[in-house]
Amino acid sequence: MNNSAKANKLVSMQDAIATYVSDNFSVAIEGFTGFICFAAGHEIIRQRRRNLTLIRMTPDLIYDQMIAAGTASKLIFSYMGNPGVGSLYCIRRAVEKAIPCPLELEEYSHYGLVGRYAAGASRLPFFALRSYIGSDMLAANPLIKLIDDPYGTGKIAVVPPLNPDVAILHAQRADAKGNTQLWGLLGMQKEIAFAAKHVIVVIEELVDESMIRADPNRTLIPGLIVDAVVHEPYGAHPSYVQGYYDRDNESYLAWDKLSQDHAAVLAWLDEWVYGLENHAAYVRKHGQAHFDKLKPEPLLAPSVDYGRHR
Amino acid sequence: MNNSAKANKLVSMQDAIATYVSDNFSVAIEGFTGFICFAAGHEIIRQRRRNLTLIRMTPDLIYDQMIAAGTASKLIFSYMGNPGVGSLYCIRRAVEKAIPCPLELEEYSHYGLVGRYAAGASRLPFFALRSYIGSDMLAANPLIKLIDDPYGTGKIAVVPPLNPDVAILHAQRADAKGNTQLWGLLGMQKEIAFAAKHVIVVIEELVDESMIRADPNRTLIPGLIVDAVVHEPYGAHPSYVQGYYDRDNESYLAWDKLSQDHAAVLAWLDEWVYGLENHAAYVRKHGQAHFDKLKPEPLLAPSVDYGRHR
Amino acid sequence: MREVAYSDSEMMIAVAARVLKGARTVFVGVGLPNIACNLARHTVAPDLELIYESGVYGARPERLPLSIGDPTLVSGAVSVVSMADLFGLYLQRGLVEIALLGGAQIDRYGNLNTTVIGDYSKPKTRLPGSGGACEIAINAQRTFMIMRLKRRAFVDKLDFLTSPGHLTGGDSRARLGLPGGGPALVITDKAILTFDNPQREMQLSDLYPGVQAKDVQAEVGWPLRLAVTIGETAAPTTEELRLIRDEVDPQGMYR
Amino acid sequence: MREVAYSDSEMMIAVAARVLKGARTVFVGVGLPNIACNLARHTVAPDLELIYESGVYGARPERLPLSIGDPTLVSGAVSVVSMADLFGLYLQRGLVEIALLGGAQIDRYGNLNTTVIGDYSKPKTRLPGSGGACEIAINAQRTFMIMRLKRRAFVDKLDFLTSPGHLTGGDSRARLGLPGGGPALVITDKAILTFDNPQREMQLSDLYPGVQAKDVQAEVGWPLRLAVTIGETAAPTTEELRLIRDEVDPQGMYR
Repeated sequence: MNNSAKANKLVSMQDAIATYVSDNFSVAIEGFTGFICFAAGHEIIRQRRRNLTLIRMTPDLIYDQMIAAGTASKLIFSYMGNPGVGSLYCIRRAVEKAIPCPLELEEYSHYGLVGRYAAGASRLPFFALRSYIGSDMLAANPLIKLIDDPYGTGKIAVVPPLNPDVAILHAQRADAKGNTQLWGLLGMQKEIAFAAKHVIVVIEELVDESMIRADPNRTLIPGLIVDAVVHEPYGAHPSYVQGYYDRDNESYLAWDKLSQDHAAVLAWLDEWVYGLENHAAYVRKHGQAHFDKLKPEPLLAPSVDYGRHR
Repeated sequence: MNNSAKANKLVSMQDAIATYVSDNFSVAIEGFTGFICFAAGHEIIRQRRRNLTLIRMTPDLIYDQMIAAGTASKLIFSYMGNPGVGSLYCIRRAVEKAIPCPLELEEYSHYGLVGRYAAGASRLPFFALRSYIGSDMLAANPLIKLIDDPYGTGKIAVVPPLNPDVAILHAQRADAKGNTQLWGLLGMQKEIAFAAKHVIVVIEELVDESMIRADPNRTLIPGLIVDAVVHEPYGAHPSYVQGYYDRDNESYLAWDKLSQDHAAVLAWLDEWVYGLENHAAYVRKHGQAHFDKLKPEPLLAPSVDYGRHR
Repeated sequence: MREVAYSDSEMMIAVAARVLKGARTVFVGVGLPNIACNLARHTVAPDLELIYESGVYGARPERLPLSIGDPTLVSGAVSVVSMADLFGLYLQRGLVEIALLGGAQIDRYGNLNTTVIGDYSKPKTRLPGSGGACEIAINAQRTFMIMRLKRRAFVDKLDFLTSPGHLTGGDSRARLGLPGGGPALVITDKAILTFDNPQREMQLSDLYPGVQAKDVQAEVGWPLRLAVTIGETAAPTTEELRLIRDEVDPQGMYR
Repeated sequence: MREVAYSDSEMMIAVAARVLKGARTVFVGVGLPNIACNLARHTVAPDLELIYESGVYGARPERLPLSIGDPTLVSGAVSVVSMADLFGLYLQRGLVEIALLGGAQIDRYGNLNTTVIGDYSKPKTRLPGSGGACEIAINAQRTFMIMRLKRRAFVDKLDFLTSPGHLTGGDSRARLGLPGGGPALVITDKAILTFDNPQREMQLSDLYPGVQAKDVQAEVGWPLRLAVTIGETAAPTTEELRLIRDEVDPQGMYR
């Protein structure tokens, strides 16, 4: 967190990835179903990182793409599916057939992985949860343990803290210091941000600090723990950002077909990742009209009064 | 939680206390420094409850008054002071001289008591925290224990869950089902609400359910766990409600002097509690002008767009 | 006796909605269970609030959600919280009355596999894994399974036990201290199966119109126990079909 | 050498502000520490963000707060979170660089008592208790104490150890695995005391203008260790006094 005091942390995605994501690092691009920063994943592919440990509750299309591109040797996860659609074929090829390279799996339930983030976020040695007892998951992952309740109610499962080298989180808005506001599904973003050694925040809108301070209860991630801010509109496409754009479901359905063939995936990566300089080029290639169709009608929350208590 | 499905839970404070607060119950009137429901505390005094276990991180003036009135035999707390002013003399008289009756103390640090609420709220057998090691608090309270981290990093303190019979929480607004929104200091209100067996919500403003649904991230307490909703404007006076009224600091300073004498306290209770039918009478006795002076200038949060995703 | 033609899916939706009668909270995934819950809100459970593991309590989606994290579940919901709070304060707290679950494999005690087919370390097919299912199965007051009857799904022995049901039967679940009540129903495309016996073993309880017990047994990989009396489930009513077709799934995504 | 008259409190405020030089985060109570932090923001620590146990990060109060839960700390803050998050994600995570603490009693190793005078079960005086102090003392990277020198406060033996300092000295704190660094400074009305020796024992480090070592010893209940060289703390500058009087405490509440 060496950058925490910098007043202006705005950098390009290229610089953020070059600075904070190195080979062999553990990397969490998080956000449940939405707020998934594809732009960051694509830049990691473009910069040809190798041997990463990828961490995500739901690997989604972005990790399917990153694993097909050969960036990763290990995956920590809790649900491996194309949400609402079907399988993640690239990850299955890596697991079942070591294509393009073997992939080690470390597996939790959702609450278990949330708990690892929460313990990491608060410097606790473990997180206790009512799960796993009676399940084969206990035997499959020796990091999940059972302990005795010291108050005598029996056994309870615990998981250890997880502190990734870097977390990459997408949000609606932040200021240049990295004070970040997010609404909609809050998922596990707060926990992973506080757990990570470095944090990159990617945003739809850059706002003045006064905008953040006008609604402090909405600030999920303080600039104190943020190293870099990347202003990258549509950076979560084809996933969604609450109030900004909807999921591009055609892309999810198309990936279900395309990803069943490794060669087709490589061709897709050539066209949409390696063949483009950055995310702005990806947006241009899709065309603005494509994104305009994904924009929901406005539905504004009523204001609240904090009061000038002086 | 037998009332959870009732669509209209609006009742008078008198009825709420008569129904949900019985002699010998454990009762938590919570809210850190603000949102302290004095109206509920006064009604409990008025209904002459006895032998209560009172639970509050910072007992504040309200528990000083309730203990002077003889409602309680035990206090669970983490900081016993008149915040920013000085001592709580009624509680000290009970502890040091058994006036008006003996008071058993059960004591934690702030994080420890928050942790008890959090464990109670999530049906966990304990809450782990980095506190107490090296402190005499461990010996003073045998419910605080040390356990070994199963991952081998050493000892860690744990506290057991706390599930009060009833929690009473003040907030800015709720609908008739008890779906409650609150902004400003979020304190421990969420945790104590989920931990309690019954919940009474007391509000400044009653709003339509559509107002709640227009900003779901702001809903701290769902009606699902609420038994009664009491619409009681200025119910937290002389503490404050963010954006609605400021702390009546004169009252806090006056109590510091008055409360040093038990007879003066009893006279105060006669005048301001026993002598009044309900909180509306208390508000009338102060006069509207008194409350108008406490109203802050508006400071409105900017809206956010949830989007109609359809 | 079919007065109006209906599909297997419509029958499953109608049955799944009926068994939610009077329920206050249901933990739900997308697809067919989601439609069943919305149908129940129109019929037998007007106060039913939908809970999603993504952090949503009391959703009022304006469209059929594409996934359990669809933004349409957020807009207009009662409360949207972090996943830590959803799992801790709602599910683990015991506030979920009924959870709807499914899986690739189920055994006679209602244990579920959503992890692998074959050996865990060298899987023949890698399935999605638990998601929230393991803790849902442990903490919900009751779980209802929705699964089509297939011999490869109703198996004598699971390849992997992801989510505990009644474990080895009898009081084995209670002895391990699992707080929720475990599996109560399996809603299939041919019959309703229950666990209402001391062994907590799956039993044929109700047959759908036109289905024979042997049709069910043919798709189950162990000798299926029979309830003392086997009822017949009523076909979807015209009102149920109208609601499914006009209100809760007008685009027919899950028919 | 006093060019401008100043009070003991103003001297303490000036000193407490100076030692926050370059700090990014400080965990603060109300009263004098709050004024010192605001002075530091105007002078030696422009990036300093104030953290309050009530759940506030980055407060910009428009008035002197009446308590650590004053609503003026909320309006205009960077972030306001639950107390569980404040204690877990900020304090216990290790994000608090400096915490300012005080107490009714302190011993030579910087251990603090804020619980009772007399016996715990039959107290002569019941004090407020820990509040957040116990976990603040354990988790903050460094703690600075602000206390007026009085013999009944600087005691040979605490009546109750509420908040751990260097415990029994030396590496006793590290051996118990406490994550924070423990007491670094005691800022008094006469002198600055430090713990910069292998025993981690309080030592006289800097005397304020016009104060002698014996004046300090007279208020300390054990033979006070002396630093190898004892410095003299500079009096408040005219600029410090102007800022205190005109900007950070115009009403003179803590002078």
